[in-house]
Amino acid sequence: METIKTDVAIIGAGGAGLRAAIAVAESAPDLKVALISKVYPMRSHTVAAEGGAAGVIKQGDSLEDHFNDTVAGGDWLCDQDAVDLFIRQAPVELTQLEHWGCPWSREKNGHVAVRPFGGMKNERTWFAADKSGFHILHTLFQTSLKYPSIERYDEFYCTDLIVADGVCQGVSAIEMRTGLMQLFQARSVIIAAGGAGWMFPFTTNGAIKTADGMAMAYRAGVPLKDMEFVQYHPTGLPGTGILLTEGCRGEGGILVNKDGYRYLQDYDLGPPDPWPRNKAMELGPRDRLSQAFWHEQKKGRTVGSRWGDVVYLDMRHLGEKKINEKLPLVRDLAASYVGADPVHELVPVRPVVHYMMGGIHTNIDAATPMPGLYAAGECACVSINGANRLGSNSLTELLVFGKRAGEHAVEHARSAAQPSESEIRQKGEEARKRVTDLFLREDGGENITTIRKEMNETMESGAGIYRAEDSMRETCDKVLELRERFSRVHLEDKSNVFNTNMLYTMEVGSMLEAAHAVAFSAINRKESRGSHQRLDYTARDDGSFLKHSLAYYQGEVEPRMDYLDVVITRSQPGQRVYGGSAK
Amino acid sequence: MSRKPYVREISHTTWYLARRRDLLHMAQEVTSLFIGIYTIMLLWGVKALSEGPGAYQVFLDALGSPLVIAFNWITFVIMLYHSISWFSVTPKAMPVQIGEEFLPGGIIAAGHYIAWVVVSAVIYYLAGGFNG
Amino acid sequence: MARSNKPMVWSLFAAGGTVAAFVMPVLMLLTIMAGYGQLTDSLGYEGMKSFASGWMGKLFLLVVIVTCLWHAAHRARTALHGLGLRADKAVAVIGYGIASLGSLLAVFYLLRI
Amino acid sequence: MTQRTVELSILRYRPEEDDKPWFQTYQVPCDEDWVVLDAINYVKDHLDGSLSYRWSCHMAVCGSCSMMINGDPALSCKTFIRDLPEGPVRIEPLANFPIERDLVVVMDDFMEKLQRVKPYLIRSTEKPLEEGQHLQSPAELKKFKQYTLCINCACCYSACPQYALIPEFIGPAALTLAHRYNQDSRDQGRDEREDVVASNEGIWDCSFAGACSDVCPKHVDPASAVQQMKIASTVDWFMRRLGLGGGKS
Repeated sequence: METIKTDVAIIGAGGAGLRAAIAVAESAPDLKVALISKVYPMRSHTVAAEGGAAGVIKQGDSLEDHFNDTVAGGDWLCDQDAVDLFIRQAPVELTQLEHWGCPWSREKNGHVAVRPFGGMKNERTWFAADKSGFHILHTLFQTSLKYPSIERYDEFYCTDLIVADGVCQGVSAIEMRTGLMQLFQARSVIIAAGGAGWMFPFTTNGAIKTADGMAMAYRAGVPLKDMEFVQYHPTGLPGTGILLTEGCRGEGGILVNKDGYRYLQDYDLGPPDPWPRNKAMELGPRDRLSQAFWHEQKKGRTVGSRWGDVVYLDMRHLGEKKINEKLPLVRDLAASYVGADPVHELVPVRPVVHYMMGGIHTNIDAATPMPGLYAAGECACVSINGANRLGSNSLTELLVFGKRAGEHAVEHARSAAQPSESEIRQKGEEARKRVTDLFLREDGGENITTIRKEMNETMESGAGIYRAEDSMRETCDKVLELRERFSRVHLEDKSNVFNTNMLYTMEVGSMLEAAHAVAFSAINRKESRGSHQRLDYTARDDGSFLKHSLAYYQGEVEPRMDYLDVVITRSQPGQRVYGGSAK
Repeated sequence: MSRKPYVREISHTTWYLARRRDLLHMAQEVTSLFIGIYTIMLLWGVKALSEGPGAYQVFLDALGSPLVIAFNWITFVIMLYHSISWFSVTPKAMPVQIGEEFLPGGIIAAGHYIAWVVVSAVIYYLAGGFNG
Repeated sequence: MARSNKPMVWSLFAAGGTVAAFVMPVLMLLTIMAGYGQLTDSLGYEGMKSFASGWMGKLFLLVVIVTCLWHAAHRARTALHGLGLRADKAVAVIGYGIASLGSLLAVFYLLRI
Repeated sequence: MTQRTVELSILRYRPEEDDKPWFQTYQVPCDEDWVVLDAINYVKDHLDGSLSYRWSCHMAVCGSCSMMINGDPALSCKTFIRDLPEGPVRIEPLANFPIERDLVVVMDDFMEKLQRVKPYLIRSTEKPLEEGQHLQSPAELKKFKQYTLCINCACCYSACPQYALIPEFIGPAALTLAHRYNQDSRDQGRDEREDVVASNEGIWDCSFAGACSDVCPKHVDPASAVQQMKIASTVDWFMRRLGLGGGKS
């Protein structure tokens, strides 16, 4: 096994990973960065984000408003010190991207334009038409090419963290093109490996979002925090789950049920003004909108389509010019994949799994409890998103905390003790053995596709928009069973070069571990908060659950749960008020 | 190392036959040969003109030979293809932005087509083509 | 990497392509008519002589011949490469050589009219 | 939902077993709204787990699932089965790139060339962050916006006859990226990029076949970018020789 020595190893080269790499390169040009990703950086799923990134810039907006929107949007489960830092850094980071060439949409006067977004009191979402994530990712990737200290390892699949003396000192990875295991020895490691939407059957996420980073940290003993909070985006295309940005509604699109009725007014989100009113109706938060769909479906007021039940997103009144200018991708996607041109037709939509609020437990410095290990982006949970992330906060989050992860990783790399090379090698051998064992495994009668599909089904039924004890219990048991069956999966393809059968199998392994944390955290949170809505505990219970859940890996059995107080600085938990009475 | 990337060789002489798009491109490239031959013919005419009526008559007689006439008709068609394909891509080379918007490529191309017709008509007129 | 000197020939190629696109079809048509013995007034010796004696006529013929020769030489170079001829240097020398010679001859003959 | 069975003829190449690529056929029951990628995923999940290919977003933005479909480079996630002619669908790895395995090609050359054109904002003096954003009018944005839309799928390299014949050619996507920054009102790096862009292997190896623009799934129109750079570089060349400098500072 080859050992590649570096100073900072970064796992994942999406928005957060690239931002971290640039932060290291800028603050410490003498340190070597190994930027390791299972895909080429521009394939990372940041690319698919559409709507934009929040940061206070406009006259009349205030940091305090952004703070309050975020905290209330997260149903008071956000750490307020982190939110405070986040909202202050947001405009700085977005301006930095502007300086790096990001083609933000502009006002006539040349200033960066902002659009309204769900749950936000004022317009503060910077956007680049409806390809904001694409432009952010490409700007970061292209900018990263400037720095000679950033060495990329594209298409390397990281398998395990290398922990020696209780300190994270590297990561093992399989080079996809050779099948060789490589050992990265690093003074600091940053995980920026993205989310886990693929554990669900119907998601906006790309196929690469398979919980790899979360599972790696989790197995190494770092807790996963608030995993029960899974965001459903209210407007995905049926069939494929392709995202139609909240920007559709920010620009004035409305949601109607089968009677053409703006049903959101029945769920404390009214009045149904003919113009977009911030924090009301279609500009309510995502959890509330997705839950409203669920209720409409129960009332039989959704539309039956060949892809299942849907409601309609109506953008026709926006006109062709505005749609072409602000929502060109949406138009293309809707016309191509469901045959509905938003300029002339209603577009069928339904809620779809979009984002994991939970993730690797980090503090405000993006540091995990394990020395030398940092995490940022969707795989991490700081937490600024609490129980429900507001749209357009995540792109900003990966910039703010990606940078922070980079800077704190530099600090640690400078002060870290001498690496324990023999122990690192030994840990590397163990990691290699895990993969070799997979190759050596005999046919145990289990099929990886079947296991993945059963996992998808059980996650939807037990960890969907509404949850109940029985279905969650079933899901916990099912995941446990699947994990056991997974140990009997064998590889159909035992070759070395670009073996995607091996890759997909390892990914399903990661997802099963993270899925277990999701289901088990959910069943233990006996309240309803944000995206975690229970039919058996319908109220929020601040007395018992104004706390972060921490799931600890326990091997093949259920995780151990622990809880951590939420950091409250100046906003005491209150009612989340949207609609006409929202302030 | 078990890598063994496979390089697909392409024929350096016949690659353009596989796809219509490439064939049309090669046809465009080949128009240049005809333009070259015709230009040399034109140069010969100028030479003949400079040498006096006798030489020029030899030139004119040559133009009247069936072989040359046949070649010229073919070249004429090829020239039309050159003109059409050349003008149709002009907007790519010279986009025109007025205020915020770009002038649609079709308008730029259409402008060229119109100018082409006008120029051709003027030359034809000056050569007395409309007198007969 | 060094900056290329191709702009010199490319500019002539591009100019020639444009000139050819605008005037070659109609010139072709006139040439064919001359071959059929028509338009003897204008395309006959006297007509052409008086046309080519004027500066305008000289300039017109010079521009057409020079730019179109260079257009042809440059494009034939890529065409022959595309057709599999790999002797790019030789093709360039011969093609550009013919174009240079033709350009000089055009000046020479036109000045004698 | 109506289904039809479609025959996929997929080029396989397993470097550890095969000396050269060969076609394997699969019968796939396809739904009416399936794209080619859905059919390939069906093969992977149900018929042959050993088939390798790249894909992720399934919404034509990550750029990883490009391949030759019936002889033309395209995104398999945006090519609908219903739009293809009846009969077998021929699927091959992107042309003009070495095959790593099955439908996976070696992207090294492409990645290296992207980097070579310095695709990032270059300024003689950086504006401090505290001074806020650069102003850029919507017209200035529109001037280069189209060229920012490249998803690096490399379809243009697969279609480009010049890249096929001259492997050193920097190629459509990389040159377009250079043009994207050259045209950005905030950028001052054109002269620096010219050393690469205006070399023989840069814009001058382009024969303006236009195939890149024909196949581009995002309508970026690389051919136009390269043509415009040829004109600008030609102006530079003459200006330089006339002692008037060349290009913007």
